[in-house]
Amino acid sequence: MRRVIYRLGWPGTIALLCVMGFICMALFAPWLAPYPAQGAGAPNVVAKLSPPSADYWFGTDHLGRDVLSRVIYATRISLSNGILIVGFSLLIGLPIGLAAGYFGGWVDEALMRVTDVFLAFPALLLAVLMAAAMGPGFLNSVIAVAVTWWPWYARLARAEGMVLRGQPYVEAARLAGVSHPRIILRHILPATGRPLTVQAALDVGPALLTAAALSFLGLGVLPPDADWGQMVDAGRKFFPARWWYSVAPGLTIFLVALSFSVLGDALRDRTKGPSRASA
Amino acid sequence: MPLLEIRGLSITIPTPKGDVRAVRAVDLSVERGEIHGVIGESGSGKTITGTAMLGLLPQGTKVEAERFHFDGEDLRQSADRLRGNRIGLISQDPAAALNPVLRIWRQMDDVLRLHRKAPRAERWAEAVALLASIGLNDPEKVLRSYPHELSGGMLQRVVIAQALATGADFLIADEPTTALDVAVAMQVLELLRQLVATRGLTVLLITHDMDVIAEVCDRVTVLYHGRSLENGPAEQVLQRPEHPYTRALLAALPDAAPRGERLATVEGLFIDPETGALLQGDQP
Amino acid sequence: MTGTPMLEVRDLVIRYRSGLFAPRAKPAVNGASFQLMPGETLGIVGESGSGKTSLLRAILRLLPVESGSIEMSGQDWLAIKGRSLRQARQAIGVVSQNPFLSLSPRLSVREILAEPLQAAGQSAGAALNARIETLLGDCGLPANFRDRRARELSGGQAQRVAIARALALEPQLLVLDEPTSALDVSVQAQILNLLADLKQQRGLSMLFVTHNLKVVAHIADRLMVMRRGDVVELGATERIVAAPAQDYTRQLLSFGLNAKTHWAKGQGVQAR
Amino acid sequence: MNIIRYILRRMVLSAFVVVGVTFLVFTVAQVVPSDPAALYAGPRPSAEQIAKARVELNLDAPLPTRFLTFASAMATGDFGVSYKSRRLILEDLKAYLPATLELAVFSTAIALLFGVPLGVMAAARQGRWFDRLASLSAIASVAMPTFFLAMLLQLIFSQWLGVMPLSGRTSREVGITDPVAQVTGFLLIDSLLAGRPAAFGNAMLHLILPALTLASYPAGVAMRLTRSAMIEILQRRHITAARALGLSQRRILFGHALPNAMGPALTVIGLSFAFALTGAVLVEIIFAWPGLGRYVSEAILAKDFPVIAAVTMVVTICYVVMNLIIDVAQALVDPRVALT
Repeated sequence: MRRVIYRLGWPGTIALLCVMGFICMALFAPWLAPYPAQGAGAPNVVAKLSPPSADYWFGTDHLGRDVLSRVIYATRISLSNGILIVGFSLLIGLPIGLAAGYFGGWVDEALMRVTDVFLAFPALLLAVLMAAAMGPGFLNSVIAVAVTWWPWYARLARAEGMVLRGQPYVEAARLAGVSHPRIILRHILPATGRPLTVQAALDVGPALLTAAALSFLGLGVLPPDADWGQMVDAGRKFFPARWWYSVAPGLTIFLVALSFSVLGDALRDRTKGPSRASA
Repeated sequence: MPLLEIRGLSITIPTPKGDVRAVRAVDLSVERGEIHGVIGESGSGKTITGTAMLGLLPQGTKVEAERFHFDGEDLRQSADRLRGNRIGLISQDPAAALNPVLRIWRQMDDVLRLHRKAPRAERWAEAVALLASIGLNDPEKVLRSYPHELSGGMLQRVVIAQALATGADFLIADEPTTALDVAVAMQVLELLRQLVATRGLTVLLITHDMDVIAEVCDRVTVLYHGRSLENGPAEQVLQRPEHPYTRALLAALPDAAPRGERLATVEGLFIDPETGALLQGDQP
Repeated sequence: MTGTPMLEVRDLVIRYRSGLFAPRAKPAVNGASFQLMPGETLGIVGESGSGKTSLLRAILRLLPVESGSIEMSGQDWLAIKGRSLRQARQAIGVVSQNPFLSLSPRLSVREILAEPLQAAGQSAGAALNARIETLLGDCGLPANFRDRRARELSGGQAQRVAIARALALEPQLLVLDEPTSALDVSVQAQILNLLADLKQQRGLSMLFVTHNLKVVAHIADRLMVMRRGDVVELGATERIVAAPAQDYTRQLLSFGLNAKTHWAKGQGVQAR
Repeated sequence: MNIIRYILRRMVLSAFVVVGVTFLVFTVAQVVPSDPAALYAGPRPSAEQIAKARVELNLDAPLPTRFLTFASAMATGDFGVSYKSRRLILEDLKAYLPATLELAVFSTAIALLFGVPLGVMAAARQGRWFDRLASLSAIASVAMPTFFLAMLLQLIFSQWLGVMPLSGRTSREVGITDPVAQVTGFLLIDSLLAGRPAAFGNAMLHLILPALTLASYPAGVAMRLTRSAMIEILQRRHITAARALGLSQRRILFGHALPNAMGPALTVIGLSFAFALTGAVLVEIIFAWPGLGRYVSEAILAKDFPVIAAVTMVVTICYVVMNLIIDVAQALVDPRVALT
């Protein structure tokens, strides 16, 4: 523990604890939620839109469900949304970027022109178009965001691949007769894969933000499932008079994204890895 | 009284992994109007000694010395004031020492404006004259150029001109020719020699290269692992070195032995970092 | 030294590809020709922009050639492609400038030395380990260095490992690209001595590329001086050192400490 | 000379990108949805109506032909007819684009005005309390969901404090007392042209909350990018050289380091602008701002693909042009860029 605090500093350590806390919340939702049935979607019409109280800490929604329980259950969907987006993106972006950077020449030219097209869109707009075309739903929204997300990893991986290809030790391996696949596996992938994976893990925060925006537009999960973005949207009809409905999930998104960002900064300060600035 | 007088200099730099004693015991005495060489291999502390004179070491660095004086003033207090007025720096890679996105004129003018409240046209004329005086043809074109449009030798001249524009009479030249080709290096060294003769400059020339010392230095101090081992007139140190390390270093030069013969190496000879004593055997 | 040359380069021209809308570039190497006999060391000397590095990279087939020919032991070297090129290249050992960049920071010395051996089809095991220890010994390093990583080595030690790797597949030709430029003078002397020993023991042919004429003059049988893509001087080391035909070469020789004592007495820069 | 070559190259690349963008939008809008004809034909269409729609939409033609038709239509500004309103999309765009651009330009300006100077100051005081505080605010503004921030600001400033209008682009009363003729579509400009300061003030007041919301995220990004760029630059050797020449801290910071940070700062303009254009989708719904964002969000609910496709095309092309300008500006600021 002391070593973690030393390495990450206090803000980083707190952020790490928060991230771990949210993961636990997702895993143990049925045990943590005060009203598990309502969390899962069962209506409770006797307590429609009650303000925060001892019984309902964050109030209730338009079907009388405990907002706290709903938020805890929504952690499952929102977190896995972020993780899947980043995972898919890495799966597409890393090989494309590495191939472009390592082989260079026309391979690079072809792959990067395709990547450029995806990067030419303001990210959220392409996601909206994709999600609208495929229709709402959990997996569709993941795919829609991943489509706008992977080019960033391709760019990063390409830059790394280009640097590494020119490294004398990689050239030495090539001159010693080591084959391309083996060089990529042994020299290129370990050098790029690891920092990029760390980067991606930290991008779960921003990815989740984007996914929440889609949900807010009605392009995410469908009721009775809920994620945070959709809850904020649902609460908007009763806003600002019944503000609690939207505020609890909204603040939760903020906290999760903040934790990931602070943790990312703490790690980056230590490792000086690639930085990503986009949305 | 020497212009620069350093006795028992010790520098400790804090790093995340603990303090590093980069300089342990350096004595250095530079007379007015000479080119004084400081020679040492990597880790000898030569560059850090130079940086300390400019007061540009990282914060928290401990500089201790019996004497650390420039023209009678303690550098520990007055380095910030002397730098840019009397002490100038010429660093290894002129391309890195100039701002890549500003034209040369902007970078010359920054210095000129600091020292003289003259109208722009006068400053321009002064910059032109200064560049011409150190052997740059077409100084107006140089002033209008970006650094990447000039060659290494031209850039190094610009850096020297900047230092002269501050009015400095003491230049710290840290490996001023290492990044340059031989012909250009010779020109730059020749220029330094001229400036010493015509403008009464004093130059502290920090280098790893015995050839550079042999070309221009009047006197030389040999550094090793943060200690000064010997000093004296360049001729004497190069021809009749007293310290065994200096002797070994000279014998290791590739042209010290005829072709095909083995070169002497410094193997089996090292200096105890704590005491400074010369020892035989394997380095621990 | 008669028979088939180890390496023969004829009228080699190398030009970098210029981009869209860019004017055609000047050639980096403008018609270089030379021979390297078995057991011979040729020093290629040039400063920045001389084309020495391009020439070297073309010989290693890392750069395309515009025209001219390269023959390796009498075979057309430029005609070899793909997998056979990968195998053929194993007959050349390469040592580059900065040992810390040319050794993977992630691998141990053992893994670094095993890489070319395994690429040539040797399987891991006792024989491989024994071979690695021999290589280390040949380059003046104790066997227990095999478990170290590059960052735990000094500059000289790291360069010795790089030389050991270059020798792993028993090449006939050793290509040295500024092998001592990143090292201190005292370490440079050690590496030059090691190279001299290897040359004597193994009868290696060497191409020694550097900007420092004095370094290579110490070890090379013949010298080739390049400037702005052209070969300006080519001949026996003694001949060039004693009586350089070009002012440029004279300038390179006349600089520094021993210029005034050993060679070309009195022809230095303005005597002080 | 280099710079002209550089601009030409960027333009060719941008043209490639526009073709690619058109292709992608075509694919997503016309190929992915299960049956555009059914959507086009209106609610509960008969088989006959659908068949008619297929012909009208040219859906039976081979894909390459359809793409070419689509691309040439886009190129001439013929975005077709909205499935829902049956109005010409081009007319709608003309009506809504200025409102969104007004918001985007305003919020980008706010983002840069706050983000860049804060980044410079934080870098100059690296590790001190000012830096920590500024960095924390920046990170918070980056982590805040735009739509939620919009609602919070409404809650605090309109509902609780009552100092700001809740939504809309102008108040209805002002529309009656001080009518403004539409000339440019930019209300701030039009109200000045019409000589109606009351209308201008009212429009400004309505603009503040949405613009602040949209500026929050890019301001945070701008601050962080500028800060890290400046920190890196301040460690370069030419900065040490400038110090050795005796230049003042101020001069070094603003005269020497900041020009080097112009590259990253220009990048931020592009990012901010892109964010403002897309964030508008979220913010315009909440603030009932009559712009492209609200237009497209209504189209999403109605599965009105021609509208979504048209807005995506127009906004993306704005963005591509913006990036082209930034690339060229970068080459002008740092002449080495054009050499690569």
